[in-house]
Amino acid sequence: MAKVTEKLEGMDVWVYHGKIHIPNTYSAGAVGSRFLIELRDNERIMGTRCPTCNLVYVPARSVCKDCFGQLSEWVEVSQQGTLLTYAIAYQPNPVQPSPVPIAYGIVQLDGADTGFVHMLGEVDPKRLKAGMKVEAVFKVKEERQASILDIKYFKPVRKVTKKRVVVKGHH
Amino acid sequence: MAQRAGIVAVAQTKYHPNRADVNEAELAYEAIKQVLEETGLTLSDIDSVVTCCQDAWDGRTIASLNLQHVVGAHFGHEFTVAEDGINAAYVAMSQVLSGDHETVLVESHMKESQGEKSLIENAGFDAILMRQLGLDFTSAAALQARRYMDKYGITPEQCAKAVVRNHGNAKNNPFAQGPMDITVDDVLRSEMLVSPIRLLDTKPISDGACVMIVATEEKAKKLARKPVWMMGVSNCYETHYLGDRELADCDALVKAARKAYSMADINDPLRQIDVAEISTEYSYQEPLWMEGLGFCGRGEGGKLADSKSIEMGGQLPVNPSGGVLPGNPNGVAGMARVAEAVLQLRGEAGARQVKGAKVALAHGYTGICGQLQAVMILANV
Amino acid sequence: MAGRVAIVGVGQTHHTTRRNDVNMAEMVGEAVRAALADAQLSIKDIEAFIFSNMEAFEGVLLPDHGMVAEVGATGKPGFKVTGGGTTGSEAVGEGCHMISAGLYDITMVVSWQKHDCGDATAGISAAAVPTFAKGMVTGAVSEFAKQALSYMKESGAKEEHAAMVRLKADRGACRNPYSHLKLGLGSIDEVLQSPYLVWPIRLYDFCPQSCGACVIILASEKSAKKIHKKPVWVADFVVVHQEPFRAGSFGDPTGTETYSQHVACERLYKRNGITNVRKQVDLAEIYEPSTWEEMSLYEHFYFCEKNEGWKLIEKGVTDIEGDFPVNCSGGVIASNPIGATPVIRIAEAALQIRGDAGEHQATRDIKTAIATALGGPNWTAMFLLKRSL
Amino acid sequence: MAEGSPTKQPERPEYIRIKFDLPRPYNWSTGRYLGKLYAEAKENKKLVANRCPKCKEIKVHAPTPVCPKCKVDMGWDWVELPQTGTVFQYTYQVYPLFDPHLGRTFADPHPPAIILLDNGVFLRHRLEETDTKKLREGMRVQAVWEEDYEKRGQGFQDILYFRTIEE
Repeated sequence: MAKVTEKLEGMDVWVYHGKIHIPNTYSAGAVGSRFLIELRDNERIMGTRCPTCNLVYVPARSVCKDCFGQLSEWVEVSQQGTLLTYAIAYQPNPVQPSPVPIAYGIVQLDGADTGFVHMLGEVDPKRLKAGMKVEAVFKVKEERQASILDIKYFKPVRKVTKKRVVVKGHH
Repeated sequence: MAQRAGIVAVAQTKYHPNRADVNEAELAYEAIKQVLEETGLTLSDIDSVVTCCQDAWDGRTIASLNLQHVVGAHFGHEFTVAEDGINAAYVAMSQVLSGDHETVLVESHMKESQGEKSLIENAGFDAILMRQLGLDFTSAAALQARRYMDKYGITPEQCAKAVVRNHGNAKNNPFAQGPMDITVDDVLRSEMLVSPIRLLDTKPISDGACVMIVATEEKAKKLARKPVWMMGVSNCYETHYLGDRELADCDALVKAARKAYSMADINDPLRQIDVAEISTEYSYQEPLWMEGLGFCGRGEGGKLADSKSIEMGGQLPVNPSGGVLPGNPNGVAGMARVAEAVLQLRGEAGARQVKGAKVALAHGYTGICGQLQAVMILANV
Repeated sequence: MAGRVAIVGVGQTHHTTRRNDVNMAEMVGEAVRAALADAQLSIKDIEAFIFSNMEAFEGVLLPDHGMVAEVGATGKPGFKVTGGGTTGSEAVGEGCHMISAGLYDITMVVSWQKHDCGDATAGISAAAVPTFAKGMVTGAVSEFAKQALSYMKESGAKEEHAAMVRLKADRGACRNPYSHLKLGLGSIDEVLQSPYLVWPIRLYDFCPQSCGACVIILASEKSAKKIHKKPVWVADFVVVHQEPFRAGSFGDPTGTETYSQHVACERLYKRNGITNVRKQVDLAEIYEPSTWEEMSLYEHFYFCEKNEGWKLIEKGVTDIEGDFPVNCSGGVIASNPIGATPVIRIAEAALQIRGDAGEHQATRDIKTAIATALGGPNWTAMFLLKRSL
Repeated sequence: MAEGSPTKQPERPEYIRIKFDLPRPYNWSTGRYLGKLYAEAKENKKLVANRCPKCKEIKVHAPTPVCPKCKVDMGWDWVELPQTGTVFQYTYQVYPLFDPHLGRTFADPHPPAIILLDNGVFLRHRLEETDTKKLREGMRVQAVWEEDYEKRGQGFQDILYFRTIEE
């Protein structure tokens, strides 16, 4: 058994090396669940639109940050978008889904008014540039679990889709 | 406001990378003893206590349990708040102005050395949409830094200059953790943590405590050698999801500053404020927050950082203490800015004194990319 | 208080074991909207927010930050209170201070706990730092078990009396649309059949772990009269913290120590000229994590003489139809979203004063009420609410 | 739902829950006051506590720099506590509860008890006797120490439990 208490050199002070280990499970709620299930089942990225502020939130949200309105109008947005900002993490932590370096990015998908926070892949970090076009890469169906990680990452677009997919529907 | 709330005394521990030799209570007590000594008060004279701590960092549910004896809370009135300690000072001010309490002890402590920073910070992100990505405050800050630098053409050199200036100022501050003789080149060549943020663009892990006594105007005049008055204060939340925010423009800070300025009758902050102590855990935040505080226009923070006007002896010296970058724990950093502002206004800031300072600004923030911003204006007349 | 403060709106969610249909922020948002509807205010009218939650239970850092949009706090000032079981009271207190200090005119207290994210017992156990409490961790249950043993021994109360407390709570809970446990219990025997958790605390003697939120809107005297037909005045409040007893956390088996409740009562009752609480106050909503604690709190708050708390239960004095109703809502043993629990006490007391409690409205007219909270190692908060000042 | 909407809402909606199960490590310091107790326990198998200069009350759980009641500095006045006493109150855990420091549910077979030490000081610890029928208030007990020096250094836990003694 590893020593859990350690005496400090030269003084009567002990340090206890322990942990707090309480598993936590968070519910996505109705809106969050529908958003995640769409990723898992249909490889679709969904947003919700605020009719008052005329803003499309992606990922889908239930409340507008500006007007406090409840959002029920679902919108499918394009899987391609514009990279707003990015960062490359070189320090590992136990939560990261893949080894470092990890490139993070905020992507404004075509048809969305907000940025989507995710990872970037299949790209040399040196070639990342704000404004570049990127697109979502999904995990294969068997690996998708209705989580934000069902999208593997966003990668630079080789071929820009001309058609903007925007399907509107009422909840 | 008919009455004013006054700061009677302030104390800080020397900030240190690892105070394993003390627990939270003993750390806080080091600073508490100083304010009691200075004012001649005992813990029994305190009629309300505001403690500021966070369970996730202290590794304890109801973290304030750690220190209720050293703040004298037994059978006393105690409020425990989270966020940065500058908000605790705000709460103390409200208690005094409400007429319910006369003498309030405000305490904030943090032993960052005790926990694992990125794991604790990760728990601050939306669990469904962001936490699983493994983000921590530094990677989020890097997204903000890149966005800000790209949008306004702020350069890594300008950010590095902030680091060099803060470390230089810190040499005059006996409480500073790690003033370093560094150059812009040192910063730009230091290890890359999360691009574009390098090791020297960030503050190190830090342990420390800050304590102050806030009192009614009448009481403050009796107790303090030189009372310092809380003239204006506000704080403000930004929305949480990073993609919903314009990270290059700190709207919450703009709002918080406007409210604090209007309370304190300030319409030209650069001219009317004599010294500013601002919280910057990352170098890019100094130019960005200066924009938010209205010291310059949007996108002009880089130029301001380049100019001499925020150096010691300049028009508005920023962070004579060296600020947060040389090492202050989160949660204490903003309150330490208030403490430093008080020392300036009392003319007791030693080698870091800004001559004749009458009006000071203290700024603190909490959360991801400065999600909750707080601004306080203090004056000695 | 320098400026007078009134409760002008209350709202709560229904409290329950699990809320999969909403995330934490959305759950809290439900209570915000309910309170705004009650006050007939828009979110734009709210000037500052005070958040109350014990983040260790959900394992979230800065939980207030994660719900800014969902509670309508974007671009607004706010504070987060984090102080054990009394957290909610401190938040309401802070909401009052902000107004009476003249800093804001209308504040909103937002309180919640979503216990389906974690484990409340584990969360409470984490209040004991391993350096001095390793291996002695059995959460609040064992501390209340000790309190029950002491109370039993000293007062002569029997397990049947604890069962009567649950029956009273259950009658209230079954009439309260928001309460969590609605057991529909019919007899003392049914309660006594529930298993022990930590002897002598039975499952039915203890509070549940609930998901729920409660929101209170506070306003200055000037605004309150414009906002609500029936503002409820916060006449006074006290918060009193306490070091653990030498031989217990929630009860002193030595029978020699002063309780924070005594100190709180001394301050609150004296300041407000209360010499006989049963005569001068009409109702109480108290924070009773266990059936045994309810009986003992009756005594500590001077609702009766020492060792006679169980007699109030036996005689039905504290029933909804009784002379001095306590916890018509069903109380904490029926619903316990910890961060919100003290706020619910205040909200329920306010509803009783307004006469708006519906099915669980007390039979007698309620003009004055007290609402209490209990936290940490026997910390106490007390609010005195009135229909008119 | 309008036509063309992306998904049909199922009869019983599926709700997603995301689980995190990561222990968070901490380095808790005893500090200097509790550290003194650790040192005496480890080196000398002694149980010590600090005493308030004003009220003379002995602080067992845990030693502090300030007397909570008198609100004065405790100074550095230590007393050794007797290791025998009587069981003042006990309870026992029937249902296992989740232990946040172990990361699993746990029911300590040793009954938690308040022990009145022979100098009148109350100590919270646990009893060796696990047969609840044999427990009674007022029974005499004595501290049983961890005998392995290497394993000591756990503060109060250097005492394993209190053993029933005949006198």
